[in-house]
Amino acid sequence: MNPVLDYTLWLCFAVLSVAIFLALWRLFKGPTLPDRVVALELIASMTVGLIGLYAIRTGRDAFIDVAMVLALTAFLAAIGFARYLEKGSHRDDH
Amino acid sequence: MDLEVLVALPIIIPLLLGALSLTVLSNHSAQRWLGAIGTALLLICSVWLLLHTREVGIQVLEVGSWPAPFGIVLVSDMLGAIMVVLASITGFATALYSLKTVRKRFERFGYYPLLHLLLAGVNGAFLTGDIFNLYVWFEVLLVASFALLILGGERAQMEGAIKYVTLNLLSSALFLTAIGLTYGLVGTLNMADIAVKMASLEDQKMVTVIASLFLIAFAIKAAAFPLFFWLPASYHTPQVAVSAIFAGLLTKVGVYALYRVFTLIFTADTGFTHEILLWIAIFTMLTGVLGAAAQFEVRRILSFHIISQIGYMILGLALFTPLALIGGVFYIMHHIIVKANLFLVAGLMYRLGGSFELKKLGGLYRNHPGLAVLFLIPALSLAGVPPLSGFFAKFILIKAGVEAGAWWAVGIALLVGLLTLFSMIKIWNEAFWKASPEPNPAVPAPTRNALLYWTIGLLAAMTVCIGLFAQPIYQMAEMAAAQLLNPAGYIEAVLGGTTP
Amino acid sequence: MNVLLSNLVLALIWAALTDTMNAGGLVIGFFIGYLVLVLVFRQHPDVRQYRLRVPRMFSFVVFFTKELIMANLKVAYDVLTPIHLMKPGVIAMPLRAESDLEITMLANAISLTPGSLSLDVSSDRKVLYVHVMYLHNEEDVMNELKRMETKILRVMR
Amino acid sequence: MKPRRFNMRSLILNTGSSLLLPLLVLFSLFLLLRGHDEPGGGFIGGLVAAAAVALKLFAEDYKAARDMLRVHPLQLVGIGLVLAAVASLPPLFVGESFFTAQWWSLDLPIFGELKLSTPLLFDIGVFLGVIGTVLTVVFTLAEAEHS
Amino acid sequence: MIIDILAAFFIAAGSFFMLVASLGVFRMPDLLTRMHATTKSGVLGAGLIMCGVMLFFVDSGVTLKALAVMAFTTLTSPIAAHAIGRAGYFIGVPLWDKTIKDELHGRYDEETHVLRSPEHLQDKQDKP
Amino acid sequence: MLIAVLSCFILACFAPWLHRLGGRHSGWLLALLPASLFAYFASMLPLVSQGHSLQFAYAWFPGMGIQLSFLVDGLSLLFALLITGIGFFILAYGGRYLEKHKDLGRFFVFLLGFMGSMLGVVLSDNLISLFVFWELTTVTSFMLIGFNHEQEDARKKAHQGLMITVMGGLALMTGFIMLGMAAGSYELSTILYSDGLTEHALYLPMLLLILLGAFTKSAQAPFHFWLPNAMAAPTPVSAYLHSATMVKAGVYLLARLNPGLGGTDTWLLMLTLFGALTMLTGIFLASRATGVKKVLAYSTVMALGTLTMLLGLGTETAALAAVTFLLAHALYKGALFMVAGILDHSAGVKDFTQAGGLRHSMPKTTVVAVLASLSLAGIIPLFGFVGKELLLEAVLSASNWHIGLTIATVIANILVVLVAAIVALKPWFGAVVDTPKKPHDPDIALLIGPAVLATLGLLFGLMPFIADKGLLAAAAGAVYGQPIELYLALWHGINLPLMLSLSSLLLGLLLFKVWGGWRQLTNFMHSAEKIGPEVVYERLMLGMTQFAAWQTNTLQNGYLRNYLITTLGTVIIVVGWALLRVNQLELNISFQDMRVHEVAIAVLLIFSALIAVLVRSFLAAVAMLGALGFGVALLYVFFSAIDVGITQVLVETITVLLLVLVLYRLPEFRSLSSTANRIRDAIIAGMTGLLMTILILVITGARQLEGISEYFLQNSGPLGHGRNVVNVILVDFRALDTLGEVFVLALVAIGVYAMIHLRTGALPVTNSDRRAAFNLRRSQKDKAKADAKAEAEASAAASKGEE
Amino acid sequence: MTTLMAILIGTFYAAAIYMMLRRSVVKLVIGLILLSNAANLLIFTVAGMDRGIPPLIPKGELLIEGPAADPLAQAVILTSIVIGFGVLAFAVVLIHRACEVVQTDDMNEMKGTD
Ligand code: NA
Ligand code: NA
Repeated sequence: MNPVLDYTLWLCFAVLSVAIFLALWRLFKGPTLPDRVVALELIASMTVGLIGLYAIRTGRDAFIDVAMVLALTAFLAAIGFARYLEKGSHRDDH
Repeated sequence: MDLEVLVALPIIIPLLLGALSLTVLSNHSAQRWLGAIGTALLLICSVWLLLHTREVGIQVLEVGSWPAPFGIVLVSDMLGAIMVVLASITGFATALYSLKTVRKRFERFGYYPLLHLLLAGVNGAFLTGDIFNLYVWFEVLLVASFALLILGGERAQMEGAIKYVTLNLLSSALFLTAIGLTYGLVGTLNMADIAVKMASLEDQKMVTVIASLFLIAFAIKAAAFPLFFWLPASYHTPQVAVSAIFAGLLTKVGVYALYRVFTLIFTADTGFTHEILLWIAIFTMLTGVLGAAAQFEVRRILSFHIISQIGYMILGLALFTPLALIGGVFYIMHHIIVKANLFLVAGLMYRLGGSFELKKLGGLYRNHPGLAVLFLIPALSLAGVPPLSGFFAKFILIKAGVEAGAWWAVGIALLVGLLTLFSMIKIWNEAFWKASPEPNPAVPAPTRNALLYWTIGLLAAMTVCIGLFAQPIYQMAEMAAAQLLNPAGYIEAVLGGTTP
Repeated sequence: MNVLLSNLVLALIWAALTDTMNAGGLVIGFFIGYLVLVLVFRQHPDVRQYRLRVPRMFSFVVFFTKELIMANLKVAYDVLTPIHLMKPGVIAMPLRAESDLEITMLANAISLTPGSLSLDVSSDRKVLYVHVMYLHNEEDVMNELKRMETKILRVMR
Repeated sequence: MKPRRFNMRSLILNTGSSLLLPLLVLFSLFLLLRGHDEPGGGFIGGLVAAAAVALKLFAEDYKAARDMLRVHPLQLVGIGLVLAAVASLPPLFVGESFFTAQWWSLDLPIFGELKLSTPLLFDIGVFLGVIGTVLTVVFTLAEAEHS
Repeated sequence: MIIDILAAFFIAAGSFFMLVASLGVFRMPDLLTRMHATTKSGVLGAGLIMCGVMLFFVDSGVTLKALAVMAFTTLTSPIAAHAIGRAGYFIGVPLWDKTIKDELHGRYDEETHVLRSPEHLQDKQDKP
Repeated sequence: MLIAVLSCFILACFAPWLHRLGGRHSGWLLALLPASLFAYFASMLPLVSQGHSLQFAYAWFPGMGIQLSFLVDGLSLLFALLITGIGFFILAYGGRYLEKHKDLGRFFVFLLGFMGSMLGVVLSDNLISLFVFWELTTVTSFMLIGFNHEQEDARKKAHQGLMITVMGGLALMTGFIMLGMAAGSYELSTILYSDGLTEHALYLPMLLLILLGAFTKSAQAPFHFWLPNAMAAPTPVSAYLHSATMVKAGVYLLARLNPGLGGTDTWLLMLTLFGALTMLTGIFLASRATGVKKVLAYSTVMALGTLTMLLGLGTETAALAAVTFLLAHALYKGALFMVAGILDHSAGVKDFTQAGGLRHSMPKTTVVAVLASLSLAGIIPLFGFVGKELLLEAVLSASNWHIGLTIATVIANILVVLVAAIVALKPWFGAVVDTPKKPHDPDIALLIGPAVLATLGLLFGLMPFIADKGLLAAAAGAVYGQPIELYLALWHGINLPLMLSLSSLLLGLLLFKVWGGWRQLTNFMHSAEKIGPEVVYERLMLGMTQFAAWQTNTLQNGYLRNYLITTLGTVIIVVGWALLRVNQLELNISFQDMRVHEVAIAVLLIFSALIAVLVRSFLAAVAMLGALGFGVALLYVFFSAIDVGITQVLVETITVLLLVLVLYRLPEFRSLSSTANRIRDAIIAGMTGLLMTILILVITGARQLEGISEYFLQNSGPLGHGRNVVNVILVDFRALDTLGEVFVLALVAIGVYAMIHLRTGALPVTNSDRRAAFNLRRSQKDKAKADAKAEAEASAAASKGEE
Repeated sequence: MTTLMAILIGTFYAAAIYMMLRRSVVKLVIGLILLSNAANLLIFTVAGMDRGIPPLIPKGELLIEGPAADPLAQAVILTSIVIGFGVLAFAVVLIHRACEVVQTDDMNEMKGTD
């Protein structure tokens, strides 16, 4: 593998790892449910990204399939939470 | 067609019946026909399988034609075949009993499919030769039991179900963990193959670690001390027919699994594992029977007795002598029929007496002598009164205990026998002998109980027959025990003598 | 829509005929199918509309990608710098888009482009409420949004 | 602060979901059929399909989702079960062991050789079973909201 | 070689935007501003990385899959954002105190679930 | 022979119908069976009295060495004749006595059942089949004691008798098992003549267990109390079971086993000690009692003690004395009990103090009663005299402790005379006392039994050789273990036994004169009863139920987390213990082979898990679970599990959907546990986690073998026709797993559907109502808590202020 | 990596059990989810973890060249995920119903049946 790509990959993994932690912090911190959901959606996106990176790192395109499913279905959680807010009206930050 | 397929029939039949019943959910008569005829068919096939196995020896079916350690095998040895027959008997009796007792709304909400699939799960567990497949069948029967348990949706059912579900899921998780560790250690899932590979390991004590995890996982399923809490918390809450099949079968699957793995796989370090089993057996017998002594509701008394009886079965395994295993298998055979029957009797007592509470019951002996007789037979059998089935079961175990010099176990087993009688007589005195507390029981006397009487009578007749004609039953138990003590035979049958 | 479907079928047939049932084959098939449709059924009113729609779609994708990147750079700047430059606010954007699909596409596009996030459509479907991050000059923002609307409507109609 | 109430009905969400719905269904079939060779299979496909119907439910309402499915999900479960169980039986008629895979090759004019097999039938059973189960749970819960 | 470096560039850019998105969600003052960061940067980041994937593999199947990923995120992300942002707004998640304008405020009727449009726009539009 | 025994059971099954058929005379009808059986057994007399024994064997359960084998020798024939003979009279008597009782049909069932069981006990050659019949006598006896089951007392007494005898029975079974092991057979005919039993290692335990069984059945002190209590049964039952037959089953067993197990010091000690003790206890209590059946019952206890003592002595004389005494006792006690029944039936008298001068109104009964009582007192020329003389002779010639035993026997004899005098004189002679019913002599059915038995007592006394030549010698021989040389005689001349006998007669009569005084004098017994064995039994039972309740409340306390803690504690202890035993515990720890993204995700997961635990909002926890699910999926992907990763993603998403569907109807997170509980739980959880970590580290380090997975990689393409090996495994190699899995899902669907739709009981109608109910409940509780807190604070402040 | 995974799984088990020991049934559900994940990851870890070699046969071939990750473990985990999911779905509905019927989520008030 091209060393530039190799180092970039390493860097990207590191960057995304940091990014996920930031999102996780928001997920933990809230303060409201929509904030958490936004963070969750972002984590899903970053998971897609990580899988892309991993596919490149291993040279196996089959991993993209996971990203595909994730990209198409992960938003459902957000819809679900939105519906929760509709029915339940817990905003979660009391 | 090759007779090999017989091994699969006890699973396929209830699976298909379950699937078919589910597709005709709103057709009550179809449901009932499928229930009664289907379980009868299952019973016939199971008996056929048992006879065939007795005749020919261990039967192995390679599912999907994939050779043994790789694909899943179904294995019918004597123990497995006996258990399948017992499950089918219980299933048949329950189905008959259900015809008249299960309300239409329950039928519409899947009572019969659940019953069939429960039987499929139970039979699958008894027949599979693969440890992960065993897990799968455990889950099938577990979820079926969850669903049956809450059918009706009453508060007590919900409360009981939460405990039942949680503790059983913990057990499943431990089981899965143990499977994972086993796979990690030997890289295979076929039980015969696991046995071979485990035996070839240098450090058998490592194997024991995994064994102890299996032990706990199965002991929870079997409701052994100190892991039985889920059972008394829930068993008295569902429909009586459901309680009956639970009482007869579910814990016995745990016992079966203990028998299977602790005779086939984990036999190298019996000083540790079977010693633990022995103490589990002792305390299970004792705490169960004391629990029953403290209860005043018929189903609760019976539920606690399940636990104490499990102790006897585990005792057979723990002593690990040929006679003890014979006794254990004999005990299982006797117990499943008797225990299921007692719950069915309790149901009829409820119909006729209007309550499960001993305080509110009474006068049954005077008014329903037939029921009295049908109660006494399984009750006295449970307590080990000769010449009923329970006597010989206990007798063999006690003899095995005496031979093995397990004095504590023998002493406790005897004491527990006495206390079992104590509880049964408590029911008898209160529900049957005592005059009815109310001059006119509030419940309108339900008519058309004939089928229920017949069902109970059928099981009672079996109890009597096992006692009066103990020899053929003993011979089967003896064969089963001989096979259990000779894991090489099982391995040979499964792997065909060649290890990969 | 029917035309798009025909085009897709043509692409499939092409891929099958040439035994290139993969992405490349399909793209080529689609392109060839487009040409065939446009050339052969020139007179058909639907096709006439369709003829324009494909190039517009491409141009929209390019425009949109550009907008997306610009949006991100802007946000990135604000995120990375210690002081927030934002002046957020919710504005009501009058809608020209009429059909469900148009409104939805517009709203989605707005959500993905610079500093705007669509919140909801009024029940009379006349107004799209948009959360805007840099509401320094409402007029500019509104124009920007309307430009987007125009582009989308050109593709859709 | 007293929580406010609002309604899920949104034009954007409705339209968006009806755009995504065929996509999800198509994708689920794709996952089902390729499962034997590429990542996917009955279970994964079934979950995606169920997610599609769930999306309909969430974006519109219970009735819309129920109408879209037409059959009761429990019936779907039943059919799935029967298919999965029946897929194990054909080998018995040709004297092979229970569950032995049977493969039939069909020559079709356009699609070329079509490989039909009991594993595929089985996977379809799984697919239907999964859809049925997830939807039974989801619908039941949604229905309970109204009662 | 060149393609690999190009791919490296794309994934680096993608990762950068991802980081931006998460920094946004981490730092931004209120729900809606945070959503600006995630919706756009999430889609872009994933898209860029997928471009990198396309370039790296140079294979039609992979390209199709990567395009699918991009299309899926582009479709789903704004819908999710809409659902959650709308819900958040309506249940009264507080806006940043420096928010300068809120034309939506007070136009939603909790009982009838009708969202009115601003009166001046109503008039303007009603003119035939 | 088998038919002889089983015929009773078969007839028992049909008794209710026959009863309806026979009407008033059904007792006579049914009595035909014991009559013909008596004849059948009597036909064996000639052979058996010549010292032969007959054996019959039927296969039953050869696997465990159990067969239905029967042995007819002197001893068993004696018993068989008693059982069928007295049984004949009892059936006739009972049919009349309970004529008006609505459960008479059931009475016949149990009585016939009992008869069969008892025949089985005395005839069985196989120890286990003997035990089977033994237990059947217990059960039938239970049913008969509780015959008047609507009275609580009857139920209680029946329960008591059952518990005591079954306890003994279980001990007996164990003893039999040991005996069988020691002798290598369960056949008495083999065991009794096998050598070395008494030297066997198991001799002592087996002996003690068998004695426990025999003693409880035969009501030896300290288990004697159940027998008088068993008098709750109808009088015919008492006459039959509790005097003539069943209680003698224990004695029979001792007699039977004497040749095999007897003769040792332990045997001698145990039997004579307990026998003498029982003898004295029984007669002492009898002399104080006033209830007709009580007096007779206690004197039965005395007789059983005497018999046991004699069997303990083990001499030739003792053996002969035992069988003689046994026969005599059966005759007079059977008669007396039936007389007691007549007293009750015809005069309503249940207590000796209620009656007097009945000889005028009931002359025939009086004759019978006096005759039987004289035999009881051992007065010449009745058969009781013969037995008593032999008894004294045997005691005097005992090898050990003969002085003590003699004194005990003489004391017992004095009191027996007293008791006999009470029975023979008190109700019949003296001033006429008004009785509850108008007294009259009963009809033939009631009178014939006692009359015949009492007459036999006289006949055998006058001509002891009838009994002797016929049977008693053979029976004594069976007890002694070899043919016996002695013979019975009414008159042995004037010797020490006669002197003792005479003096005890005089003293007894003297005592009768001052009976009231005697009862006053022995009043201390009354308080002694409070610490007697019956009280001990009651306490034990109460203690058991209390302990049971305590244990159950402690273990099965309803708290799920306690159940979980117990379960997990077991896991930690057992698995931890197993781990500690591993010879070389090597943990596969290495931080070498890690990638940055893997570490990041793993750490992220650890954080997510911890946060999900700590977070205060349910929704936050659910969202956290979503993130955790993505992280886990990533781990699967990072380590090559694509299908698993996809599945994980989907499952996680749908799980979140399900959770949010039910969430809004669930209450928010609350902190319910105390800090101490949290710490405890954290320790349990932490230890379990640590255990799992260690297990993984140990196992991953220990794998040495090739697994089977290579097979799937090799064959998936060629044989499975699929390139996704995981899928091929799922739908082909291990399709059965997947099938089960689909069924699990289907079951979940049914269960969920039923759970929600099949509702019973009234529930709040709307969601808002339900929520309101939740909130109300919660706020009330919170308020109560707050109030309590405020109150506590206020009181604390107040107490501070006071200082 | 095994070591880290072991720690991770241990944490999962611990977190799951801690949650299951709480009095709120709602937390019980979260515990069950964690427990299921923990068990699956455990199988995954002890079966041996290989990077980047999914058990997929390349197109047009019959065999995988070179090593591949353990497909059996993956299949087993997949099955167990599905079963775990099903059981969990049931548990979720059960707990919802229980809360509804008992009118509280406090396990301490659900002990009427013992
Ligand atoms: Na699957
Ligand atoms: Na699981």
